Amino acid sequence: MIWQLDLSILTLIVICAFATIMVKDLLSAAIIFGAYSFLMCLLWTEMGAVDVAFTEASVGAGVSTVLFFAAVHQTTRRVRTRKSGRMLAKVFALMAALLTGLVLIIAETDFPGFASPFTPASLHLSPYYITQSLHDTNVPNIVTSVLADYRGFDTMFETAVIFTAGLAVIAILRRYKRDDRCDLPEPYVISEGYPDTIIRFIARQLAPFIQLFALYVVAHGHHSPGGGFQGGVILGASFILLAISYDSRMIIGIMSERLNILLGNIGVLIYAGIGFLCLLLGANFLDYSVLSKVLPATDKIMARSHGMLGIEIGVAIAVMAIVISIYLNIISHGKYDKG
Amino acid sequence: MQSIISSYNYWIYILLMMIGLYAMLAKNNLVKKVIGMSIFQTAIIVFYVSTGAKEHATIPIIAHGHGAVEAAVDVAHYANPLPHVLMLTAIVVSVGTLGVALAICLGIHRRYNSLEEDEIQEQL
Amino acid sequence: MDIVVIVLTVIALLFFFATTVGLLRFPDFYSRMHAAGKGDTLSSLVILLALVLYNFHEINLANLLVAMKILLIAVFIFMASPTATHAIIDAGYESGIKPWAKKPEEESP
Amino acid sequence: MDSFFIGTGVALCLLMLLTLHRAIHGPTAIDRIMGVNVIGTKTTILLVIIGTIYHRVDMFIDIALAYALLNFIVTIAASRYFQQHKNLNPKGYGYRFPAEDD
Repeated sequence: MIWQLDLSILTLIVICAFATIMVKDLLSAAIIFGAYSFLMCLLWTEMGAVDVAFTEASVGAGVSTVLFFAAVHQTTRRVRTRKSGRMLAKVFALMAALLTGLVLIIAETDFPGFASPFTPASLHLSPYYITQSLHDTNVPNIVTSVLADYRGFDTMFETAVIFTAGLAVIAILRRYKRDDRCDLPEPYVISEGYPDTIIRFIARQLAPFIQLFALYVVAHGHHSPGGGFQGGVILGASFILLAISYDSRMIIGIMSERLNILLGNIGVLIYAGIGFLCLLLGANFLDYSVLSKVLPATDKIMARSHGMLGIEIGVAIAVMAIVISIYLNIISHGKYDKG
Repeated sequence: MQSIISSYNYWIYILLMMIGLYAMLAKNNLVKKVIGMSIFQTAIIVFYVSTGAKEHATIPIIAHGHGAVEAAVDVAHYANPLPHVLMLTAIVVSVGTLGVALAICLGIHRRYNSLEEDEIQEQL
Repeated sequence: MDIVVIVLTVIALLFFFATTVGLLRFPDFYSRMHAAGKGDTLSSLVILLALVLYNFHEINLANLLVAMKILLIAVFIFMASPTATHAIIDAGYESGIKPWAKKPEEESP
Repeated sequence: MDSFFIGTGVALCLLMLLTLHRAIHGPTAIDRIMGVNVIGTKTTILLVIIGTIYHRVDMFIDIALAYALLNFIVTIAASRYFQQHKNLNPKGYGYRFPAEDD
């Protein structure tokens, strides 16, 4: 950690957060929230959390800000300002926030100092991970080995949570009938595509590079920051770029709804399937070392490394499918026709 | 100066948490509430990652780790990887929750043609 | 070599500063975009060049890979930044923002 | 040399603060998009600089590369959705709405 950068970035973050809350226009709030997520990524890089920063970079720049734009585009930009009323609610909320802050400030005096190497959080479990990860699994990136091996159960159910979120979005928004009883409000016409040759050309040229880079991130996650989550989000973002610069019908042509849901299922099933394979071979669930019986020319340590790669691929497929599905549902208001 | 550095991260996380909580409680607009929820989430992530930072430590990727190098690894030399793992999945899950929250906002807007809380309550 | 790195970085910081001043001081959207689009791209390229030189202090394969990747970033910035500028300008023009004129009574209805 | 790069990083943060003024105060939404685009470019640079300070650029360069690719998406999305909102506010002023009259 570099304390000079730490102080300046944190100050910028607070300013951004205030502005996001105070601005009187939803599109502007979404834009400033994008800047907020950029600064968050910087903060985590500066504190040494490169994998978290990578996730924030791909999520904040590729997906969450775009989801905000899409939602604001589908509804309305306006925030109604009232001269009177709601004063009581505001005072109450301010009191609640201040009270929470007060309690936390009192608790903060008992915290160990920031960046101290002797905090309780880094004394009990993490020394084992740091010293034994390379020895146990032959993976230099400790975050990947903890994520996919030592805490494999946790990550499996996180993937399941993302899959459930995709299903929930489909259940809320998707409309199969052509004329629904709640039709879209009149002035918000869903447009068709972005009629600009330059942007289309550059997006078409950049998309394959982004996809190739995403595959590199998935495959090289053992040795550098990256892994299944980041690679999956970047893959999804490349499709979102095409959907923005052309039309979402083009993406629906490539990744139809059926294929999307199938891929999401397949991703989670790859993860669980590797776990069950370990179970069949006579070890615990997600204990990859036993995979050396089926994989040719691997010892027990390399088998753990390869097992991690397998589940990272599953995670990447699931995350990509769910990100694309959420975006398409929000941008076309659940109709899957255009947008 | 030293005391400021050693607790500035915690102050900022408390401040961000207060901002997020205020937005979730006081704002009338549903999308603003969702933004407040996101800020609240990031505040918690800031706290977790701050507990994992170590002075004079590098990133939790073992240097020159290609191949089975059996060199001794010094614990104080690498940042704590455990909070990073927990927060990495939390960020990706936050995209899922954000998608669901925005989908609910869209559904409400489709039904009531408004995103303002009090107007929706009048129509109920 | 360090001298070259320092000189290039200071030049890039000057360009960044000029960009920021232009962004803050210019009167209307189009001229601000003019400052942001050009100055930002140029200064990013210069500072990335400085970082390539700094990281390439000894010639081996790993350093070569790092230098290649930084140059790849420069290429992507060179492709993406003007396109983004074009997209923003296009959106502003289509949405009917009037260019700034010296006589204010002509531009404001 | 490290302290020089730390100084560069802090200077870039200060410039970001000035740019943030444009991003927050508008006056139109399109000005904000421009400010955020500039902040995104500076973020890419700062990521490489932080990697240089840590002496492990090979680990940080992937994040910067992802940023250089993905920062583009935000700008394109914002300008597209802004452009197609013009029916709502023909002047493009997303900052001060006229009084509500419904």
